[in-house]
Parts: sequence; structure tokens; C-alpha cells
Amino acid sequence: MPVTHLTSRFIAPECDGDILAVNDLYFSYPDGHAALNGVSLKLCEGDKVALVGPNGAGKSTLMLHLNGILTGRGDVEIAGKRLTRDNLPLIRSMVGLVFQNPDDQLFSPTVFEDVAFGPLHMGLPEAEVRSRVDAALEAVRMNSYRDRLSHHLSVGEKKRIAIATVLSMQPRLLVLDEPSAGLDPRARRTLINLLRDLPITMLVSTHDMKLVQELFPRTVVMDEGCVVADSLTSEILGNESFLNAHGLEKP
Amino acid sequence: MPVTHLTSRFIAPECDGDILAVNDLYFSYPDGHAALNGVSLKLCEGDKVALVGPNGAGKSTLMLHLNGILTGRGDVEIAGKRLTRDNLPLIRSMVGLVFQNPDDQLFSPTVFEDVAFGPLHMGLPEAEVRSRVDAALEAVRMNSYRDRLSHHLSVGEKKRIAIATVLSMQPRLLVLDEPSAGLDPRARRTLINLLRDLPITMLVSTHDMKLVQELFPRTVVMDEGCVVADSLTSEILGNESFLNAHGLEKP
Amino acid sequence: MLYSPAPLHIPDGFLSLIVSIICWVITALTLGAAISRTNKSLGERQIPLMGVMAAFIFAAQMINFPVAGGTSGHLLGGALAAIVLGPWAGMLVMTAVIAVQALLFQDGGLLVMGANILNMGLVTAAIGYGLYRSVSSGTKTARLGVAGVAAWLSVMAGALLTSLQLWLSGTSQLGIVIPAMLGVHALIGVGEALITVFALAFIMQTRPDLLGEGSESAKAGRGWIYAGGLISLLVVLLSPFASADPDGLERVAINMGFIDTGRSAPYEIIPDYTLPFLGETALSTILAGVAGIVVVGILIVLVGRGMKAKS
Amino acid sequence: MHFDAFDRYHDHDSFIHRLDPRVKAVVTVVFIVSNALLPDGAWFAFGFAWLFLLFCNLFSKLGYTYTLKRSIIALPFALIAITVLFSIPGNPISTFRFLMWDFTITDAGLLRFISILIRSWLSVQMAILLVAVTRFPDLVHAFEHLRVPAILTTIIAFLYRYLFVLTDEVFRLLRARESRSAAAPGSRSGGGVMWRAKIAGNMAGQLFLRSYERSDRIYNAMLARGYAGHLYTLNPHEMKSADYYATAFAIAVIFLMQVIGRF
Ligand SMILES: Nc1ncnc2c1ncn2[C@@H]1O[C@H](COP(=O)(O)OP(=O)(O)OP(=O)(O)O)[C@@H](O)[C@H]1O
Ligand SMILES: Nc1ncnc2c1ncn2[C@@H]1O[C@H](COP(=O)(O)OP(=O)(O)OP(=O)(O)O)[C@@H](O)[C@H]1O
Ligand SMILES: [Mg+2]
Ligand SMILES: [Mg+2]
Repeated sequence: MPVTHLTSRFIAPECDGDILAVNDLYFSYPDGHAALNGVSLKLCEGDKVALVGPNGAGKSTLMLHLNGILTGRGDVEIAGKRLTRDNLPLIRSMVGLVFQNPDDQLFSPTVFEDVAFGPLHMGLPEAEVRSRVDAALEAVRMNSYRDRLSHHLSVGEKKRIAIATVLSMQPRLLVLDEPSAGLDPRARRTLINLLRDLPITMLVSTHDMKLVQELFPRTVVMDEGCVVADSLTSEILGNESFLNAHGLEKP
Repeated sequence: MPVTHLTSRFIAPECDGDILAVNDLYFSYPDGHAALNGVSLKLCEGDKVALVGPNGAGKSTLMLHLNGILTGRGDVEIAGKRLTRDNLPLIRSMVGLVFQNPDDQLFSPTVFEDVAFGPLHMGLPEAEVRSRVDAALEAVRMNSYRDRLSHHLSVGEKKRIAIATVLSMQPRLLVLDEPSAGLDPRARRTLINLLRDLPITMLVSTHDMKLVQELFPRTVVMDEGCVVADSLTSEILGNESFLNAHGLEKP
Repeated sequence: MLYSPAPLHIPDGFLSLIVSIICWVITALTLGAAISRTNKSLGERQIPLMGVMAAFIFAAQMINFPVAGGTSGHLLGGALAAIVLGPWAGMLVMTAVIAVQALLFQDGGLLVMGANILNMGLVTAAIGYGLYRSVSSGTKTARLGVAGVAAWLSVMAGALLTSLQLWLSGTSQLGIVIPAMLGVHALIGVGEALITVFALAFIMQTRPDLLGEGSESAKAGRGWIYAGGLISLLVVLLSPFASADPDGLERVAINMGFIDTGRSAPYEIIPDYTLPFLGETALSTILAGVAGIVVVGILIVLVGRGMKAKS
Repeated sequence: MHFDAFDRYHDHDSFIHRLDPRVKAVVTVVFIVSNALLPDGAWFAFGFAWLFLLFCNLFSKLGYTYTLKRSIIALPFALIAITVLFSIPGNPISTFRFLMWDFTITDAGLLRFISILIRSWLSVQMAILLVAVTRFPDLVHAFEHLRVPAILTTIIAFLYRYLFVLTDEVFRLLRARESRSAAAPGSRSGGGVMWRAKIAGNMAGQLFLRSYERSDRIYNAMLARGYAGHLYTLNPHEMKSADYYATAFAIAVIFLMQVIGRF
């Protein structure tokens, strides 16, 4: 399927990229598959941006670059710091990455231990760790769950705990990979309200066009490893032929 | 949350239950959790029915009863035969159950072996097994995949093979648990077309209300182990307060 | 690195034919017992369970944790598999893992697979389960503590057996291979022990039913306590002796004919085996083989007794 | 993530690919046994065995050097054999001092060391070739035909299928841990060794539970399709005349190898 390129209507909103600046990023997997073909993207403090595109577009691959789990050719800057091997741990404390499947995110027996992992790894003193865990659980409204076993929680609850595990690191940028997948309508609604209320810059990949419409003023569309549109959500959702060309649908 | 009961508007369509008749089914898990509290349900030849409800409503539990993987108190009749320990193999050949995660359903190394598993275990002769595998793969348009290894397939492809694994048993009733979860819009569209074209009675559990609207004339709503509505889809989707009361949303 | 070979997987070519064959015989006998036990005692649900558990052990071997200076601890899994699945099922699961590692990744050879299964699958499972079983009705702390010791010992036993096989094959010098292998594996064993203990603690916390009364793990007989204890005792006695006085061990081995066994060049074996006038070498070869088989036979009988006594 | 990287099969349409998997498995094992039987220093036979390997490589359309390139995997183990250089009595070749010991390499020791390496290297290459030209499920079928107990081959077939699912799961877990392995400016990050070991143990426990529960779901899926304790397969493998000829040829070559090695 050919990549339809931007009409001039789709132009990225003004932004000096003070939180995130990705510049001409290329990446191929070891098997030779080119997953990113020159991606550039900027996010400002307070932005809430949706990242959409068909399966295999490279969304998850891009997200894995934002805190250095993968490193391709090109620049990634977080809050003005270039991501290098040396400042990796520091960058990771600024970028909170939440994976699609909360089961991948939660590896400790209890909720408390999981949320405390990040702060503990950062070497923070115990009192600080505790207060951060409390604050993070408070933010996702799961304070009463701190001593529960994560194994026995419902998907929606796990999802919120997964978000808390990165909030406890007090990141400046929250990166969420398909947060609403597998949730029932009620849990999905709770999640939408939670994301709306969190006062953090966020980049969210999703297939849920209704979520995009409700929550994000700005949308980035990827296909075949390129950003093919970066514009106001209303504009992108209004252009049906463009959506179809990239395997998307109107909500 | 209190269970909202049916207004008199919600009445099951006329049906003599000639394919599936569930009568006052109760079931508790070994840990004591009562998952089904008196479920009754009838399906006629050719019906395509959606089963919706919030997480934990008991949808999957009900589906596991339909071919005797779980057995609770109450009656299950398939095509007029009461499900008992003795006719279990017969019932299992009539009810094709597809689980949510295709990785649980595809346990053989190759696609062919997986699709042949059902017919082989029904004790059919080799020629018959082969022709059924061909027909089933044809039905999901995956004939060219017969010698592929299951783990090389994409989620959408796995989903279709999973459906083929039960089609090869030529079931009279197809029971699908959340078939569209995790698919991107394009793969989802392919699946919808496939389900529309299959000339088999089916009961499909899903959280995807848009799928319900597009595909199923009749919808059954479950909550807390009971059927709380069984009616025309348009009627159910039209009653917003009822939907909200059961954690559902309009598409 | 997707997959890093562990130092216990012996490749083909490093063991002499006769040592490989003796190990295969011991392994095949034990596996035969395991298969008939498993077929008898377990329901049909066990097939998918053991298959997925084998994949679990394989995948869990990739979980590591940084120790210091670029080294990391990781899991071999023999003890853990036996503790959670019971000894016979644990052995079968480990056998499948080792076979797939050899077949698919050439991590460990085919002719020497008998030895590899013996070292990493059978002995580890016997020690792991046997010691754990002796406290399986004890407190949580006791169970975890013993599981840790058992996991550590199981790795040491694997290393000791590997060294002895290499030495008997004339591939390594005893005075070097024993301290080297045991030294390295004393550390690797600590990683094994820690992961095993914490993994068990996790399971006890989230699904205590899988390890409690009536679980698969509690079903096997008390004979395992003797078998596991006996092998552990051998390891505990032999390791320091072999490390401190390899020459002593060599003298013992020469006196008992073991050395000639392993090292007799393979092309001598075939004619000697087939000719009616058995030479001294060939006789000792056979005797050594028989001795090995008898030892294993006794162990199997002991275990079988224990199982019967229980049921 | 896709860890198809685990799959070592190379899809070509060659004479060797088409051979019955039993033939390939048996010839591989016989070849490896033959290597073990060759005496130390049987250079001609080693060379002949290598030619046989090249020939198989060529006929599999993998290219001359396919197995050669992958065969270094067993190399690290050679360290363990290094001690034979000094331990076998013979004429000294060279002596060197390391720390406080003198080491003398003897000719007999050198001969044995090199022979061990060559044997291992040849055997590994044959095993590499086997999985490159045989799909793993076919190999498992071959073992069924060769009377490996069904319970073992079934476990192996399941292991192979779920290897990919569970290793993906592990990699995602490792990735999640890595992405939260952060540091704050001015404090020592990483935690203590015990804590890190505990996290790894938790991950193993987590993986265990998920695998365990998955096996339950698989069992249900099997029940739903008529499983009642016995597994049946439709096994299309039949020995054709080409298979018999190929076996006879390979065994003859290996026999010749032994003859060359002895004289
Ligand atoms: N570990 C890997 N090795 C090789 N190729 C990979 C790997 N992971 C992903 N890919 C490929 O890279 C491309 C981009 O994958 P990616 O996961 O980033 O897509 P995505 O946009 O997140 O898709 P989805 O919506 O399905 O999550 C795909 O073609 C995928 O098949
Ligand atoms: N194996 C089990 N043991 C104990 N309780 C269980 C078990 N499986 C499910 N339950 C409980 O039974 C209830 C019904 O579960 P079920 O899986 O049928 O719900 P569902 O309607 O399919 O939900 P979902 O939409 O999340 O799939 C839930 O409360 C669940 O927690
Ligand atoms: Mg993705
Ligand atoms: Mg369900």
C-alpha cells in the first residue's frame, strides 16, 4: 500500500520541542526489517498527543526509542538532554514508558513493591520512596490496593497500577502504548478520565479512534516507519480518504 | 452496583431453541465465587447473537458450559440433546468454541495440524480429515497457510486460523469469546466480513459495541451472572440509561 | 544476546564414546522410570502442563540479574522444576528443554545428550526435590531455605559430574577441571539459589495451592528424600576431596578401573567387546558400566519403595 | 516482538530438504558417532568427513560455508580441553611459565587437543545442518517414528510451540524492568544485589504462574476439540526409494571414513 503524503493542510502545530525532540530517526531490527525511516517529532511541556497508525507502522518501535531501550540512527532529546549511553538512567527517570499489556509491566507480587521499584532503583531514601508510592497510587485512585497481589486484579485495575509504576518516578513525559486495549467500556471510561486529569505531557499510541477524538487535541499519524501527518485531531479525523489510505477509520 | 432488571420492553424474540437451550444454569468456581446465577438462553438455527456485559459478568464462564468444559447446576441442551457426561464427545463436535487468545487455541506447531486436530479426535478417516481441513481453511481464506508454523503468524491471521480449527469440526453452533480484541481496524474489518459470511449459528461475546451494532440483530446482556436483557440490538443500544447501569456504552 | 550457552552443556566430541554411552544408559533407565510413573499417576491434563512448563524453564533461563562487574546471575531451573512439578515430571520437563537446546541451538551435543540430561536434568531434579521434600511440611522459611541450599547443591552436582565425565574421557586434567568448574559453579549456584528461592516465595505468596497439600509437588513419595539426600551427600563428600586431592581421586579411579574405561581409545573397544577373550581393559570397561547401572538401579528401587510406602 | 530468530530452518527446495526427516536424523547421529570413533590424529578421515559436510551443504543450497559460519558456538568449551596439552605424557614441544607454574606442551597432548576440537567442530556442523534443512516439527515426527516415547515428543512439540510465546513474554518483562531502571541525579542507583536477585526471582515466579494458567487454557481448548487423553496425528511421512538410496550412500561414505581413519 503506498504511503499517502501530507497535503499542505497537515502541518505540525507550533512547538519548540522543549520536552521531546526526535530528529530524523532511523531504525532497523536485527533481521533487517526497517521499522523507522526518518521520524521527526516534537512535544512541548503540557502537550497531549495521540500516535495512530496501522499494525506494524512503527509506533511501539518509536516509543521504545524514547527512553533508550532501542537506539537507532538519529537524535532523541529529552528536556534538552541528548540521549546517550551515559545519561540513559537519568533519561529513564524522566520518561515513563507504559507498555500495552499491564502484565508485562507488573513483575512483583504486591502492588506496593511494583510501584516502589522505580524509586528504589533510583536509590532514593526510604521515606521519599514511600511518599512517592502514595502519591502515585493516589493519582490513579488505587490507594486502597497497595498491599493487594497484582496477579489477582482485573485488567482495568492492572492498567492503572501500571501507570502508577511510572508515575512514582515523577517523569516529565508519559509514553503510553495502547492503554485502552482489552478494557470494557466502564474501565475505558475510567482510564480516559484519569488521563485527562493527569497534569503531565503525554504521547499515547492507540487504535481507539474514539479515545483520540475525545482526549487529544493533536494527532500524529505513522505508516511504514514515517510520520505521515502531524496536525490537529479534528483536521485528521475529517479527512476520510486520508484515514482510509492508512488503514484507519473514523470513530 | 445494583442489577437493573428488565423493563417489559426487553423480551427475548420468539424462538423454539432448536440449537441451544440453556435452562436455569447456576455455577460457582471452586473458590466459592458464584459466576452464574440462573442463566436461561435460547438460540435458533441461523441466529447470530451478541453477548455483552462488563468484565466479570460471567460471559466466558457461560461459554465454557456450552460444550461441557465446566458443568454447573441446570440444563444445557444442544440441538435437542441434553449435555451429559456420556454424550460429551458428540456435543463437542457440535459446538465450536473459540477462545479469546489465539495463542491458547493454536497449540500445534503447524497450521495444518491445528486445523486437523478436531476432526482427528472425532475419529474421522484420513481422507475426510483432509477434505475438512481444506474446507475450513477455504472458509477463512487461509488456504495458502496450511504448512506455515503458527508462531510466525500475525494476530489477525492467528485469529482466523483459530476459527478454522473449529470450523473443521463442522459445528452447528459457533461460540466466539471476544474475537475482535487486539485487532487493528483493518484486521477487524476482515473479521467482521468473515463472520457475516459464515452461514452458521453463532454466539459472540464482545466489548466492541460497534461490532455488535454492525453484525448482530439480537443482543444478550449479562451482568453479575444473570441475563439482564435479551432483545433486538437496536432496542438495547437505544436505551442509554440501561447501558450505563451495566457498564456499557453506545457505540 | 538472545541465548547464551551455559558452561554445563557439553558439546559433541568432548566425551569419549564409552562415557557417552554409559551416561545414555543411566539416563534412559531413569527416564524410562519417569515415563512409566508419569503415565500411571498423572491425568491427561499433564501433557499441556508439562509442555508449557518446559517452555517456561527455557524462557526463565533468560531472566538474569546484574551481580557486579558485568557478570550476571541466572537460572538453570532443574531444582525449581522438580519442586513445583514433582520429581518425575520435573525430569521429563528438563529433558525436553535440554533436547531442544541441543537440537535447535546446538547448545550441547547429541551423542553426549545423555550426559547433559543426567547432569542438568536428572541429578538436579533428584537433589532439588529430595531435599525440599524432607521439609515440605515445615514452615515457609524452612522450605525456602532448604530449597535454596538444594538449588545451590544441584548446580554443584552438575558441575562435579561434568568434570568427572570430562576427566574420564581424557579431555581434561582432574587437578584443573575440578577446582575450575566447582569454583565457577559455586558462584553460579548462588544465583540459581537466589532466583529459585525468590521465585518460590512469589508462588507461595500468590498461589499457595500450587505448592501446598494435595499439589503435584506434594504427591511424590518419601523415597525421594533418601535418593536426593544420598546424591547430595556424595556431592558434599566428593567435591572437597576432589578439589583438595585430585591425585587421590585419580589413584582410586585407577585402582577401580574407571580411568581405563573412559580413556581406552574407542577403536579398541569394538573388537574387545565382540571377541570372546576379553582383555583386561574391556573387562573393566564393562564392569564400570555395570557398576554405574547398578547404582542407578538401586536409586530407582529406593525411590519406587518410597512411593509405594506412601500410597 | 518476534523471536523468530530462534528458528534455524532455512526454507529452500533442495534434494536434502525433501529427504525424510528420519533419514536426516539417523545420518546425523551416525556421523557424530563416527567422529567419536575416529582415533586421534586421523587427519585424512577428518578431512574426508569435512568434504562430506561441504557436499551436504552444497546439496542443501545453503552455500559452502553455511555451517562453517555458525560452528564457532562450541568454541568456548575448548577452554576446558586445554589442559590435555600439558597432561598427556610425550615429547615436549615448548615450555612456558605462568605465574609460578611451568607448563610443558607435549606432542601427544597437542595431537589430542586438536583432535578433540576437530571432532567437536565436525559434529556441531552436522547438527547445524540438520536443523537448517529440517523443519522442527518434522524432526519431532521423525523421533516419534524412531520410537522416542510419545510423552517426550509431545512435551517437545509443546515446548517448541510455546517457546516463542514465552520468550516474547520474558523479553517484554526484561524490557519493562530495563525501562524503569532509572537513576536520580546525586544518588547511587541500582539497589543491592539481594534486591536485584529478588526482582529476578519475582519475574521467574510471575512467568511461572502465567505459564501455569496458560496451560490450563490450552487444556480447555484441547478439550473443546475432542481431546480425551490421547493425541492423534496425521503423519504424512513415508520413506521413498530416494530416502533409502540416500541413507545407504551416506552410511557407505561414513564407513569409508572409518576405513580411512584406521589405515
Ligand atoms: N523484534 C522485532 N524483530 C523484527 N521485526 C520487528 C520486531 N518488532 C517489531 N518488528 C517489525 O517492525 C515493524 C514495526 O513494529 P511496531 O511494533 O513498532 O509496530 P506498531 O506500530 O507498534 O504496530 P501495532 O499497532 O501492531 O502495535 C513491524 O513490521 C514489525 O513486524
Ligand atoms: N478460575 C476461576 N476461579 C475463580 N473465579 C473465577 C475463575 N474464572 C473466573 N472467575 C470469576 O468469575 C466471574 C466471571 O468471570 P468470567 O470470566 O466468566 O467473566 P467475563 O464476563 O468473561 O468477563 P470478561 O469480559 O473480563 O472476559 C468473575 O468474577 C471472575 O473473577
Ligand atoms: Mg505496537
Ligand atoms: Mg471473558
